[in-house]
Amino acid sequence: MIELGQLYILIRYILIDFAISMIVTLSLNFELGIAAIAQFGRVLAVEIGAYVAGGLTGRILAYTIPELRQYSGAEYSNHLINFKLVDTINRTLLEHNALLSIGILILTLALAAIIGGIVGWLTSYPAIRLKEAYLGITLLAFGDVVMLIAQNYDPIVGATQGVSVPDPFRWARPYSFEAALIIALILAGLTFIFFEMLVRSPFGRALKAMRDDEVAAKVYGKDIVKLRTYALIIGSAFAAMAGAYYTMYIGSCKAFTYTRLTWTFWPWAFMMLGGTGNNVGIAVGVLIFVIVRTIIINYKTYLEPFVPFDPIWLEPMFVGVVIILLSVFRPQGLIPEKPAFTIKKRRIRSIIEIMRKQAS
Amino acid sequence: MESKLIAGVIIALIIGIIIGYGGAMVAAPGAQTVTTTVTTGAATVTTTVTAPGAGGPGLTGEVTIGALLTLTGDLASYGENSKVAIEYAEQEVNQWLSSIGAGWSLKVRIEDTATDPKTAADKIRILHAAGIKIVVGPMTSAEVSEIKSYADTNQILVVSQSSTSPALSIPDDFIFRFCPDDTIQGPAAARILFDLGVRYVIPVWRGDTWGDGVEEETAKAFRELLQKEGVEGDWHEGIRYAPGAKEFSVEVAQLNDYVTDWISKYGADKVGIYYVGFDEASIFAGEATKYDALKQVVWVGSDGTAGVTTLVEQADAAAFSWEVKWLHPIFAPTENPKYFKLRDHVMNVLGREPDAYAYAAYDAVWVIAISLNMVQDYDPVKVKAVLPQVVKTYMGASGYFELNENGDRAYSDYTIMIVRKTDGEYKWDVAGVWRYTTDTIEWAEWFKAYLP
Amino acid sequence: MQPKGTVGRSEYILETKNLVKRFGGLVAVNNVNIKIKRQTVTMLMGPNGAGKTTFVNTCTGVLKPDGGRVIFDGKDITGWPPHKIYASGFVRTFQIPEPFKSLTVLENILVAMKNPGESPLRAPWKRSWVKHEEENLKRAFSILMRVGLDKYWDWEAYKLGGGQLKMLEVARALAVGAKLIALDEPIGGVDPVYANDILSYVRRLKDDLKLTFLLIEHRIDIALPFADYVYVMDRGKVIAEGTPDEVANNPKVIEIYIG
Amino acid sequence: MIEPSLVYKALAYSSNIALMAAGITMIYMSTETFNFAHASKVSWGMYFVYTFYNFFGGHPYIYVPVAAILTGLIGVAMYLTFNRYLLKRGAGMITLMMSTLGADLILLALLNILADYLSRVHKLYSRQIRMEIYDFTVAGIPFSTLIALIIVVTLTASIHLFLTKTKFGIAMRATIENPNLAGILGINPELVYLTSWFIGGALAGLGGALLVFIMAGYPVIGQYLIVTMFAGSIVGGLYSIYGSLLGGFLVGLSEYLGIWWLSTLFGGKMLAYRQVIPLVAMVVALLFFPQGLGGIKWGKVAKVVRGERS
Repeated sequence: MIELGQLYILIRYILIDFAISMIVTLSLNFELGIAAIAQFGRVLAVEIGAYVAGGLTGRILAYTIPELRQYSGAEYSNHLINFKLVDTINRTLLEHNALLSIGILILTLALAAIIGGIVGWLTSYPAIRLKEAYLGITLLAFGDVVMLIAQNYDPIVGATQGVSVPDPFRWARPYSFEAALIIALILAGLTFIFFEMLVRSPFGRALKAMRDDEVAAKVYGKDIVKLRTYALIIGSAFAAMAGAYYTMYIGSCKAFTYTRLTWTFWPWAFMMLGGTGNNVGIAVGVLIFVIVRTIIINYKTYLEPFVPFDPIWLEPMFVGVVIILLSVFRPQGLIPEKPAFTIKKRRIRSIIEIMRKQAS
Repeated sequence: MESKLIAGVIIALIIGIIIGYGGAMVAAPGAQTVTTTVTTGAATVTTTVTAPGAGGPGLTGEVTIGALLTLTGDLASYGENSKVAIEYAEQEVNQWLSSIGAGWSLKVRIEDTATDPKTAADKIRILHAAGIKIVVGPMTSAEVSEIKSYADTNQILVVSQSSTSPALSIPDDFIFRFCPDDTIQGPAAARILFDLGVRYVIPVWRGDTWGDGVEEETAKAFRELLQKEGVEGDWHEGIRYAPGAKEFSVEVAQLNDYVTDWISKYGADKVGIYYVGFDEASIFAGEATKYDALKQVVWVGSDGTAGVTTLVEQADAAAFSWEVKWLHPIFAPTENPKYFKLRDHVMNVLGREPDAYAYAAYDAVWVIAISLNMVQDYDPVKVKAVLPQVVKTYMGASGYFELNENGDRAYSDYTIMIVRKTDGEYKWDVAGVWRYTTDTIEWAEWFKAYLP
Repeated sequence: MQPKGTVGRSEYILETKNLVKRFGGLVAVNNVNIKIKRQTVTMLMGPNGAGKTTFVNTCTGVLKPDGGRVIFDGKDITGWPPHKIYASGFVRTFQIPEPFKSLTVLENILVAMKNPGESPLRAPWKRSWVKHEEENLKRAFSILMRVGLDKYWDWEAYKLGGGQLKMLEVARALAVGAKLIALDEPIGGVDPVYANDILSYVRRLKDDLKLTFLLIEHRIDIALPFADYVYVMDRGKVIAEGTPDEVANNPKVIEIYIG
Repeated sequence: MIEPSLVYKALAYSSNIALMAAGITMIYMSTETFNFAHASKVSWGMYFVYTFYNFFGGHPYIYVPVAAILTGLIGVAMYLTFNRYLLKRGAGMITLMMSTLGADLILLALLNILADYLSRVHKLYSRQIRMEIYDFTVAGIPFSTLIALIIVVTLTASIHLFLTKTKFGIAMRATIENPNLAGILGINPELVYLTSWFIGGALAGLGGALLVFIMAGYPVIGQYLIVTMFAGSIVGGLYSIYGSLLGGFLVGLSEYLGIWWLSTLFGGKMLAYRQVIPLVAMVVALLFFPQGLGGIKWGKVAKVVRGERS
């Protein structure tokens, strides 16, 4: 018999995982699939967003409360102060004030997007100068360096101890998880629509032109430097938002949670599975991966007694096999990219018909 | 065509999940029980508590609780010990339940967190999704703080056997900790250093949540101790190494510099090294054997290195440990028949002695089971309400203990462990005990010969 | 550094002064001086390896010149990046077609046209650019009809055949609305009848839209009649220039083509 | 003052990183594949030595060549199972790179399964393997340092001889420089690719097998070291085996001596930043010398230096 309550919790979990992974993967796809930037440092923007939520929002809130103002500097991220401080903020400020909570949520996301965008802009320096693999490795190194620094230098987000994050969903108790989920889904939906709009605009078309043929794009008036920079800024801004949102929903921010495996390589795998360059494909890829992962984690207990190892290793094995099979047999992914028109195809047809009639 | 195929795949996956969740969980009516008598091994416990509210509907069938253990990753050996202890406790609890005709049995579902906070956060959601609302673990403070928000929001009762960060001492949350936090380990280590004549300490620690915390607490305690006793002394800024490091030539060379410098200033008898790390201690020791200065000073470790297998198994590390009389304090499970029973069991299964936290993990399962049986309802809120009472009257493998207002083990004595050479063989032994109430050390008879 | 200021409007739309491009020891373009009059079809001919394509690449910013100047429409554009040269009204085609493979035929044309929606700030607001886009669409489609690619407008470019790609290449350049269009062997590999069609279309456009063309060719038999003025290059140097008749009778030219 | 034991470790470590970096460059030069799976191959090299020693005894050093050959075969398997098809299809650099990441995940999973098996069935302490205890000294110098240095030197010499004196070596160089030309010369490029995958893999395994005598191994150690290896390869310029040997050696040495220097200057808390050094070295190298050490015009540098002095 199926216990509905459990299924509901499971689906809730799958959906929020899906929503956050989708934002990250869509941003990756925009940079890699559309603009052909070898983004092997997706984790960089994600972790920056997370550090904004973990290190900045709380400080701003602490600053607004006179009794807490003294803690809004470097001491804020001292774990002995922080855990209790954030608890106080949550209880006194956010728990009973839905409007303020949502305001804080929006403020954090906006800050994350802005700072993420700035980081994207900074990474455009190597992105313009280096070729594919070199760039990929450089961006990968950036992500690792930032993580290592945040992990060891505590005024950022409390180094290894981490910090608590003001909880913008507490007002909705006991439905705070639902609130977090619904907002995540809305956010993912908006991200999807936004990237679809970009892809279906002259801007997106210019990026694709650059991806297909850089020299021809230059000759036809595309400023490659600017296009790359824009793509990096936009992609990084969204990835940073996803990082900030993840941190707020988890309620705690630790530098070393943001590893290249989880936040760069996993999204890559999602993207490859779904179909590089295709936002719909991305959504499908992420959904399949999240579900399969959940199944492996859940069925592993049944397998445990029969094998002399932890069946959890089947998960990386599965992802590895999928990546290789895809790259050999279906490099375009499950749902390959299709032409995306700026104007609806029907409208184009009608314009064409009129023109053909006039000509004949 | 294609999109239909993909839709089909997704639907199949969702159906898979639904079927996977088919056989779980229980909740059926029953009566209210307020008095429980537990008899296992040599200890008998009688508890009388009034369960909150109207009492539960009663438990039947198989009741599942979760356990989040570090079966892989840096703390894998601790995780394994806890796993064996938990499974042993599960077995005993079920014997007890059937002997009293309780009508329900306990099942512990064990998940691996890979010593990784993100995995822990994922896993508690998975457990929650499987209807599990009471969890033993996670083991590290990093993991506990990562899941805390979720546990509090969703009212999942968490009993950690080994999270010791003082930052998590927060009253009235859903986190209980059956081990004392580092505010107690700090004074213990400081006292050991002080009593061995050390006034100048150079710390070496693992730069992670736990290492940073322990070092900070011990530094604080040691400085306070110096002030209280009114003597000169200092705590060096020390060496903080990366948690992933597996090779320490630079670290040890640097340490040697510091030590040589302080020996020349203060004399070898006043200088000590305070080491906070996990099983990489054996690599560190292997490197340290190359330096004579490092053998002249006192070495004190922490609970992370107490009882670590590699320190006795690897010849160079073991020899070094014995040569410098490296002492490792660890929270002391009071020795009692249950303690020995569990120890023998783990020795049988894993071929090594369990760490202190394994006893706490064992106790966590028992306390949860007793509490569940008392409230007769799989309701974390009710279990949370009676749990501190149950603890007070429960005689566990780690001895009698109490919880403080933060839901943590209120205090504890600390066993001081050492790698001892007897008949040419290296084995873990006890060099003494630090008493919490008096802040004094009772050295073992055999060890007194080696005291300065 | 030369100032990028205006040099002054003249009857020539493009003028190169002692243009030099070297590849290591090889001088691919050696002190080339070429002048292109407004509203003419100027032809640049020469055998393979004469340096014609390198010359165009150097003029349009794909390659950086090692010496000399390029004056376009009164502006010194020497060493400008390609997209700025495009913006000032000078485009070129590629000898080996370089289509945007995953874009449709129609989009290949549209992408070459200017549109305010290319700014990322305006891109999400469709209303701010859709009118412009529809205008572009009409223009693009009329060009596709002219070059006979209108049937394939919604095909991705990689699905086209070689000759069709060649046409797409020309159509894309024509769509830009540039002042000067350099066509790098537009009829290479195209059958003579079709080639005549293309070239006469080019001439018509010159008159209708007041455009200027630089035609790079080595097939003089077909192309020569369509040119107003001809330059001949060999081994990096201009060896002859004049009207088609003059050039056709120039012994040096005959030598390199026959001898 | 720098202790001799630190110097020995630094030399051994740098030499092993040089070997691994050369392996990355080898595969990249021939097949344009940035091999992420190098990470797990290094770990496998370590575990081969450990496992064979525990099962068959003897001295652990005798299993080093075995480990190298086996990881070389892993490389061959990777080439044959997917890299070959991707190359034939003309897949882009990113696809090639991603596919090796897939292989890395599989190898990592298998290695963890091996470690689980060793600890559960054979009760070995398999998540921290330490072979340093079996190391010995020759004339006061640790064998681990000696052998690593000897191998790097002989490798440099033998690669030079192999590529300039043997028929296959010359063919290999020709293929790497110009695959089309190789076809004309009657060389089978596939054999060349296969060989470089084997040598590349063997170098990773060799580096790992020797490294386990100076530092403890655990299943994800390769992922921890991979950035250092990449750094070595990139600093070396990616298109020169000698460059990568030199680059790897320099990056490894800078990690040791750099962190030693930093911790002497700023205190022991700097030691936790150890991993940052190779990363920074690589980023700096890429941004200022995109061609790596192999691509720097040394004549110009000399001129600049002289110019500044005068």
